[in-house]
Formats: sequence, C-alpha cells, structure tokens
Amino acid sequence: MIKRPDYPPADTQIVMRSVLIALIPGIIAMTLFFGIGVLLNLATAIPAALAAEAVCLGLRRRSISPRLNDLSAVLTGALIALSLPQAAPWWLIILASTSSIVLGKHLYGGLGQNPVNPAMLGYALMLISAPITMTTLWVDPLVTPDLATAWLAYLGQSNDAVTGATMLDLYRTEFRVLTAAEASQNPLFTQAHLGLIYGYEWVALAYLVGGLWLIYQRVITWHTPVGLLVTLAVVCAFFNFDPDTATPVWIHLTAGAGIFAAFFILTDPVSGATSPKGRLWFAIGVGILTYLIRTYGLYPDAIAFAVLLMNFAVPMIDHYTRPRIMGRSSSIRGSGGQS
Amino acid sequence: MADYQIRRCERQLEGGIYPETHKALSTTDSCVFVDDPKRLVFPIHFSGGGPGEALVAVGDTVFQGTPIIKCQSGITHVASRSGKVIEITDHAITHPSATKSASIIIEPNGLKDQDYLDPLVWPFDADTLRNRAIEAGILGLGGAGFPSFKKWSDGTQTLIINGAECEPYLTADDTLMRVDTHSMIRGACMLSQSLDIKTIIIGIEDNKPEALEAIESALKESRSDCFFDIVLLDTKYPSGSERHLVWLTLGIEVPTGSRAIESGVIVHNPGTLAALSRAIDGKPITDRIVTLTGEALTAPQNVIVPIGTPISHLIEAADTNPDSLASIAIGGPMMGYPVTDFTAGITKTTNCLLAREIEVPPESPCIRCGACATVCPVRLQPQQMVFALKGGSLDRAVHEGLIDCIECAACNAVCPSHIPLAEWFRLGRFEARDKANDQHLAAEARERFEARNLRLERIALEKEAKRAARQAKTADALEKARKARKESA
Amino acid sequence: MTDLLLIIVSAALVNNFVLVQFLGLCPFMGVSSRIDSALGMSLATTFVLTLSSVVAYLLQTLLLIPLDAMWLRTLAFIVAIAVAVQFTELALKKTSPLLHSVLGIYLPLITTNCAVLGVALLNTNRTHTLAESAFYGIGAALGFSLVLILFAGVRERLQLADIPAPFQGASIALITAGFMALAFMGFTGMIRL
Amino acid sequence: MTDALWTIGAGVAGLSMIGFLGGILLHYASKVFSVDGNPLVNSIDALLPQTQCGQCGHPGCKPYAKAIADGEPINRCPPGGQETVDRLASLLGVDTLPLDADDETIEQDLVAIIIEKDCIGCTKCIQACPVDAIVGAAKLMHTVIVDECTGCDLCVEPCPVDCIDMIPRPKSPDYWMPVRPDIISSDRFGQIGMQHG
Repeated sequence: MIKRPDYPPADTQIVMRSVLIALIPGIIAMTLFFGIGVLLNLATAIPAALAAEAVCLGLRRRSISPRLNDLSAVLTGALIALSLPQAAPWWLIILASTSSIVLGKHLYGGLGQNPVNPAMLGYALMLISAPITMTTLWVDPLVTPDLATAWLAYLGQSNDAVTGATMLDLYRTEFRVLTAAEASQNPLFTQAHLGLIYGYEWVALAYLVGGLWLIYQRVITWHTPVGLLVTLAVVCAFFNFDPDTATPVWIHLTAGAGIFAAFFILTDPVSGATSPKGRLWFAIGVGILTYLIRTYGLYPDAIAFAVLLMNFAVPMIDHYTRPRIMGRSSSIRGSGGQS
Repeated sequence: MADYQIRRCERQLEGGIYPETHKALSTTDSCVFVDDPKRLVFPIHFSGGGPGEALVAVGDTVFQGTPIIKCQSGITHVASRSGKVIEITDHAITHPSATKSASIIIEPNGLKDQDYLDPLVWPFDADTLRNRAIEAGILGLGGAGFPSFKKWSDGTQTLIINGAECEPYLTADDTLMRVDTHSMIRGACMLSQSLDIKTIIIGIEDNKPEALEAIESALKESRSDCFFDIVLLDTKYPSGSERHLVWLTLGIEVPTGSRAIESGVIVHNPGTLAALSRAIDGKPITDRIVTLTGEALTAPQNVIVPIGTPISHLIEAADTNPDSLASIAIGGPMMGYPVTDFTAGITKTTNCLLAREIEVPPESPCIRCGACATVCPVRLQPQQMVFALKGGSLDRAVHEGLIDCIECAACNAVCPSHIPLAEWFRLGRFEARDKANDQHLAAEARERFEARNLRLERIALEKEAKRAARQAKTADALEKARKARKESA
Repeated sequence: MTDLLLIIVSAALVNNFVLVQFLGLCPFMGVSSRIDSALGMSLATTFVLTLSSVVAYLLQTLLLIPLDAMWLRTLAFIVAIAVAVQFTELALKKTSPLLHSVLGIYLPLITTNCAVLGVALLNTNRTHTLAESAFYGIGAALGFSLVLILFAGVRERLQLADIPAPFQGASIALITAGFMALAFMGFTGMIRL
Repeated sequence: MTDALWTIGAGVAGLSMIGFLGGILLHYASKVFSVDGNPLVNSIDALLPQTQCGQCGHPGCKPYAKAIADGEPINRCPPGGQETVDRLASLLGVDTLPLDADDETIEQDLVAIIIEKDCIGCTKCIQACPVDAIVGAAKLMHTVIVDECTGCDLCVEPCPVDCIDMIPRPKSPDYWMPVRPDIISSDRFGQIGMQHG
C-alpha cells in the first residue's frame, strides 16, 4: 500500500506525467471496445502536438527542450486524440491537434497563458469546420473494427459498417420515439456486462479509476469532478419528467464525455478557475450548460462548448470567489492600507 | 512561584506547510562563546533602527558597551568588545541588498574593559524602560529588527513571547529559551509590570519539549505575579509569524496595514526580552545567539557571538573552511537571504547562518495549479499576484492583496514550476511602498503649490487694492490742487 | 410568460447580438479593455436598448402606422435612439463623470450602435407586441452586457499575458472574440422562434 | 398628387413631433442633470506628479489636468514618465501614447541644489519655486529643502549667478531595492523537503 502524498507533485512535469498515467486505464478500455483507431488517434495527435509546440517555440526563439520535456503538449495531444471520433481520418487529427497547440496555446504566449482549454478549442473548431466527419465517424462498440478497417478509416475511407450513433445520439434521435422499455432492447443494453452498458460505461469506469487516482495523488482536487457530475445529475434528475423521451441521468453521466471531462478536461488548471470555490462554480456552470446544449442544442455532446463558454467566465469567477484575506473584512475589496 | 498554565492551541493555522525541520542538526545542550574575532564590522546604516551616524572616529579606543552608532530612530549601537576603531569605510554587510555600506571596523584588543549603563532600580515607569531600551540598542532580535520600544504603549493587554521558531534549521530561540530562561522570564515580567500587563502568553511549537521544561522550572522559581499562559502550537510553518501567532493564541486577526500593537498585543522574541533584562542591569546588547547549521558545516551548533563578528569567523568556528562555500543563507531556508561576501559582520538580527548545497531547479511557466494558494497563510492567490507582477501591473498585484503578503515563502516551497514567488512579492512590496511614498510627496507638493497660489493671489489683490488706494489718493490730491488753482485764479 | 422568457434567452444567448449576429462590434472591441468601463457601458447600453425598443414600438404603432409613414421608420427610430442616448449621456455626466469620460466617444456612439437600431427594426419586422419588444430589447441588452463583461475580464488577463509581439493588442482581442463566437455556436439551434 | 403630399406632410409632421418631444425631454434633462465644474479634473490631477514644472506648456499640474479633461494629449508630462501616461490612459480608457519628451529627461528623479558659496541672496529662485521648497531671505544665502523639491528646474533659469544645479535625488542611506527575480536566480531557495507523516 503506497501512502497518499501530503502535497501535490513538486514538479510541473510530474503533474503532467501523472495525468498521462491516469489516462492509461481509459485508453485501454477504449481500445478494447472501440478498436485500434484510438491508438492511431493518439499516435497521430501526440507527435503533431509536439511538432506544433516545437515550431511555435522556435518561431518565438524560446528554448524548446524544457517545454517539450514538461509533457504539456503530449497531454494536450492525448486529450484531443481521445476526444475525437475513433474512426477519424488522419488529417482531422492533425488539424485538431495542431490548432489546439497553435491557436489555443501559443497565440497567447504558450504554457500557462492561454485563457481557453486548448484541447476543447481544437475539438470545437473541428466540430464547426467538419461537422459531418466529427459526428458520423464514431465507432460502434458492437462492431469493434480490426486493424485493416481502422487503417482504412484512418486514411479517410469511412466504413459505415463499423461506425454508428453514439449513446447520446441514440437518445436524441432513435430512442425519442421509443418507450424506455423498447429502448432497453437495443443490443448495447442487452449485451451489458455487470449492468454496465456495452462499451460506453466500461470506458467511463476506466476513466473514473484514473481520475480517482489523480485525486488520490493530489494532482487534482475533488471540487471540479464532483461539481460537474453532481450538477449534471441534479439538473437531469430535475428535468427528467418522462422516462420515455428524456435521456436518463446515468446516461448523461457516463455515456458521453462526462467522466472523462470531469477528471481530465475541466481540471486543466491554466484555463480553469483557480480557487477551490471557483473550481466548483466553474464545474457547476459547465454542468448546466452541458445539459442545456445536449438537450436543446444541435450538438449531441456539448462538453467542449460548455467548457469554452465557462473558460471565458473564468476571470469573473476568479474575481468573485477570491477568499477573504486574513486581516481584511471583505473579500472583494481592492487594495488595502500600506504596511 | 508564578501562576501558569499549559494548553494546546485550539486553532489550526490555515494554509502553511510542514517542512522538514532539520533542527536536530544544530541542537546542542550547551551554548558557548566563540573566540573573539580579529575584527568587528558595524554597518552604520544597516545595523537596525534605520540610517545612523558614527559616534566615534578612526583611532578612538572603545570599550565593550561604548556607544558607536546613533540611529535616526534614537537606537544606539555599542561596541561589542573593547578595542580600537581602525577604519570607517564601505564594507560588505549582512543584508539582502548585498551592497557595500559605510561601516565602522573595530579591532578587539582582548581586554575586558567595560562601559556599561547604570542599573535601573525597580520601580521604574514605561518611559524609563523605553529610554533604557534605546540606550541599550534593543531591537527585535527575531529577524525583522523593528525597534522594540515603539511597540510599548499603554493600554496593552497582552504580551506574547514568540517562541514558535517555525523556520526550519533554526534553533537559536530554542537554545536561548533553554540556557537563558531566567533572563527571558525576568525581562517579560519587568516589561509587563511597567506597562501594567497582566497576561503573558508564551507561544511555543510542540517540537521544543526541553525549552518548555526549562520555562516551567524557571516559572516555578519566579516570584512574579504575572500570569503565564503557555500555548503549545503545532509544528507548522509559519506559525511564528507575528500576525499568525496573535491569531493562534488569542483569536485576534490583526487588520491589514496595522501592527499587532494596535490590537493591544505586544509580540516579542525571547532574545529581545532576555536582552531587555540585561539592559535593566546596565548591559547593552553586545552578543547574541546564532545558529550555525546546514549540511555543509562540519560542526553545526549554536554559539554566542559578539555583534559584528565576520561570517567567515563563524564558519571557521563550525570547523569548516569558508572557501569551500559559495554562499551562505542568513536567517534560514524560508525567509533567509544569501550572502556571498563572508567578511560581512553579523548584526543584531542575524539569527542563523545556513550552509548547504542546494540545487535550484529551472523555473517553468505557472500553470495556475493553485498549490501556492492552498498553503498561503493569509489566503492570498499568489498565482494571480505573480501573473500580474510578471505582466508588469503592480496595481493589479496590489489589488490582489500584495500588501498583505508576509513573504513567508511557503508558496515557493510547494510551487511545481519552481517560481520564486516570494522574491517577486518582496520586490512588488518595495515598489508599492516607493510608489505610495511618491504619491504622498506629490500630494504634499500639490498642497504647497495651491497654498502658494492662494498666497500669490492674495498678495496680488492686496497690491491692487494699495494701487487703487494710491491712485485715489493721487486723484484726490490732484483734484484738490486743481480746485485750489481754480480758486486762486 | 414562457414565450417572453424564451425571447430573452434567444436574444441574449442563442442569437446573441454581438457574437452570433455580429452587431454592435464597435463598442464590444472599444470598451472592453477594462471591466469597470465594460460594466458602465453595459449599463448604459442596457438602458438605451430597453428604452429605445419600447419607444420605437410606440412610435411605430402610435405615429408611423396611423400616419402611414412606415418608410420613415429608420429615420424616426434613429431620432428616438439619439434622444435616448443623449438623455443617458446627460444623466451619466451628472452621476458618474469618471465613467462618462471613460466611455468617451463610445457613449454618443451608442446612437450608431447597430445593435440598438437592429433591435428596433427586428422588433417591427417580427411584429412583436409591446411586452415582446421590451423583453427582446432587454434580452439583447443582457446578451450584449454578458459578452462585453466576460470579454473585458478575459482582456484584462490578456494584458498581462506573454502574447507574441505580432498578436499583441487588437489582434489577439479579435482572435479571442472569434473564439468566443465559436463557443457561442454551442447554443445554435436551442430556441427556434 | 394629394396622396404624395399627404404622405410627405405626414412624414414631416411625424418627424417634427418626434423632434419636438425629444427636444423638450432633453431640455429638462439638461436642467436636472446640470454639472458644476468637472470632477474628472481632480482624478486626473491626482495622477500627475505635482512637480508644477510647466513642461507640458501649462502653468502647473492642475491646469494640465483641466486641459486633459478637455481633450489634450496625455503624454506631455516628462516628470511623470511613461508610467503616468499609462495610468492616465487607463483612467480615461484611451490607448496609451509614448511619452512626448527627450530621452534624457525620462526616468530622472532630480532635485535642485544651491551652491551655497556662490549664492548672492537675490530671492529670484524663491519666487520661481512653485512649491515653496526654497527657503532664505534677501541678501542671505538660500537653500533647497530637498524633501520638498519636485525637481521642476524652474529655479535654475532665474538665478543670475548660475549657482543652482540639478542633481539626482539623494536616497536615504539605507534605501535598497530587491533585484528582479527573473534577472538573477537567487540561491535562497532550494526545494524545501516536506515532512511526510
């Protein structure tokens, strides 16, 4: 039994490395259910991110190796790779990865300066620019593609046989006209193991394991994941009038990017709120917006937009959640007396 | 026997860190005088108490206790050994500025000639005690060097003895509380009686059981009628900060921009009180306990050192060759500062020389992880402040609470990007202070300018009035003359 | 009631005047470098927008339609808006001279803020009732205020960031505004009115 | 024809009516919200360095503050330096300008000093000093109160014997400023080991 550390990791590189390690269970689960395409995504996005990072640093005449070594670009690349559809073509992955790094990060001055989450910016840009590609190339976990099929998809030849609507999509479209009982006849439910929906919930569980390990390691605090998941659950439960038409709470939590985002996306410290209270508010905001956009908007999974929207609110959140300074009466008052 | 109680502190320090203390390194049961050095260095402006002026000239012979520097605040510094003033020149000093400054160099002659003050006889009032503190050169010996007598005002309810010594490696206060317990208790009692203070709190971290024992036995022997409230604190940095000690022991939050004294509390270092006790007997501050510690020293220990002793002499006293060290930290790993010129002499505020090999990891960009904010004992957001300072906006940093920073450097210790946050904040605080000063001067200049304009206006009006009167007079006279001429014609 | 709420949400978020319809960009870029001035600007614009959408409705129904002078609509609305702006300016000069000076030229420019005229014209185009007009105006104003203040917060942070030299100042602000518009595209299709 | 006339007439009447009503409203508003003076001037004045040096072309800081409030450029104050320009820009919400001054005059904190052996006691400098920082009487030596001198150098010109020099402002002997942490890396801190227990 390894003892829980008393402090967060003492080095930025260790922080990034811990997050990467925590992604591993999720990556394994995704590869098992969604095929080798996941690994292809990673193998494309990470080198692309590193290359973009190096080029940007070189253009700005900054030292390159320390910034590459801190693994922040690797992490951004990994996150964007895991967010993209598993049957995405290579060009989409490279575009998403490089635009994350260049537009999301280096336009603002590099690590630590970006106001928005680079991975989600890259994702949203792709979603707007290539909506069909981004929404139709999700692999159906029931027909996990073999290497050859995955490779064809990677080269841009999409294969309808292996792609299918995601769980959230199903609820927005097909299941809308079905009763809850009819919907539960879907193979994804009938093939559930241990009560977990085939594919989606197993992946969510794997991410949850990694995320809890991050909390245990004090790399992240509980505020963000709890804030997001509880808000999402509460809002869903509150509006979940009709089981036949509304998407159930647990689907909201586990079938989309909910768990993955709660532990790995929202916890990006640079673009998120900075105080514990602020993080809670940030996550609550993302939760509400996610529900609204998922339910009423055009996009099946709304985390990216919700995160971006809340990123823009971060300076305000930071301002209003500043703790009361010792020796001062109110928390938002400006400069005090001179010492 | 004095009344006392020992209690555990019921409050928890918010933020703060648990650094490895390394205190066992230098803890010794005894504490001896070092051999007198070959020369003693007394910076004229940096001995504590503000800029000063030399009271002696080159060639003068001084005794132990002869006043040699008088500061603007009135504090007098004395020669710590008898000898001869051989030089008054710019010399390296023990100060974070790492500059050279005018200093008096004294060569001790090994004689025991003394030039002490007359002992004070009880009863004496607070003013007498205050004058004595000024004459004996008593400053806060904890490190800040704030002139102690300025804290002594009537209407104070509580005296806190700050025996927390939370800074890692340091054991000077611990040693003093063990070997000089009676002086400390006596000084505290004298001060309390002259200021009519009823309660004396001793705040002490629970990693100093020997000191606690010594204090207990000293209190049993003491005949004072003060009540001693001994508060055991968690060993957590920075519980020894004045503000935090006041809050931990009394639950009072000292408001921003004011000192503890304005909340009716005096906080003193044990050494200050021991020195006060001796000053009452007529002996000014000539020596202090200094911790010599760090892994790079062969024989870490606590020693009693004449003020002005060069650092190199102390390194040698710890059986180490000064040439083997590149720099030495004065005052501990958290709040200390580096000195590289070992000819500088220690001052009254030098409590520790720390010699160790340290590796400074390269700084990387802030990722706003907030680790600094969770350990900040004043609940600041250091990541936001340093972002503002690096971005060149002092105003924004001040808005975020820069003025409240106590520069404890707990943020530095946990920063995964190894950013020297506390250094930025110190610089920012200096700049903010300068700016406030400029604004103050500008406001005064405006007042004088406006007063002058009013005056000039008034003078102009007066002149105008006079001129009008004169004109009227002339006109009158002319009229009269004309009339007279007419009449005569 | 639900309709009115939906109108507000639609005008504020889904069809945000600045980020989705790209109206009123001049004050959005001009008065967003500091939060204080952004707050002031949003208050002033909220006031003018609400006032002018109501006044425009009244002009429309009480004056222009009876006189059969709909062709004067744009002209009449601009006069009404100008009066409202002038009134706001006078009031602001008295109550907060500093804010008045901070807003500077952007205050009279509310007159030509296309969002204001846009709201008035869209109201008449959509044959909103009085209440609907007022709520549409408030919604538009809320949306404008929201994005202006959020954007000002982000820009204050950007001023301190280590932005590459070619992108400093207006260019990074425009890029960021673009990303903000991108984020607002998430609301697309939420309410169809 | 009549239709067109009617339309135009209605339009003219309608617009006149709007204009008339608006005019009345604004007339009363201007009465209710009339402002005495300009409080903005004081806010601007507070940011100026109060040297009263006149380098901006105005007789003192307050007149310049008034001029700024009326729209004069904000970069005419050399003693305030770029920092003052930036702060004015921030106060007024305008883009900052580069300081309008020679490079030499920027970033110099000077004070006047009277070479006392040369002073003939003419009082001309005393009259010139805008902030009453020179003391002395006729035929007697004058001296500058260094703490009150704003360094405006208005006293240098009038001196008939050229006995006033501008020198850098003397600092208190214990004045010091920490070094910027990004210039030298301090060895004050290694990583502090943490207790794990």
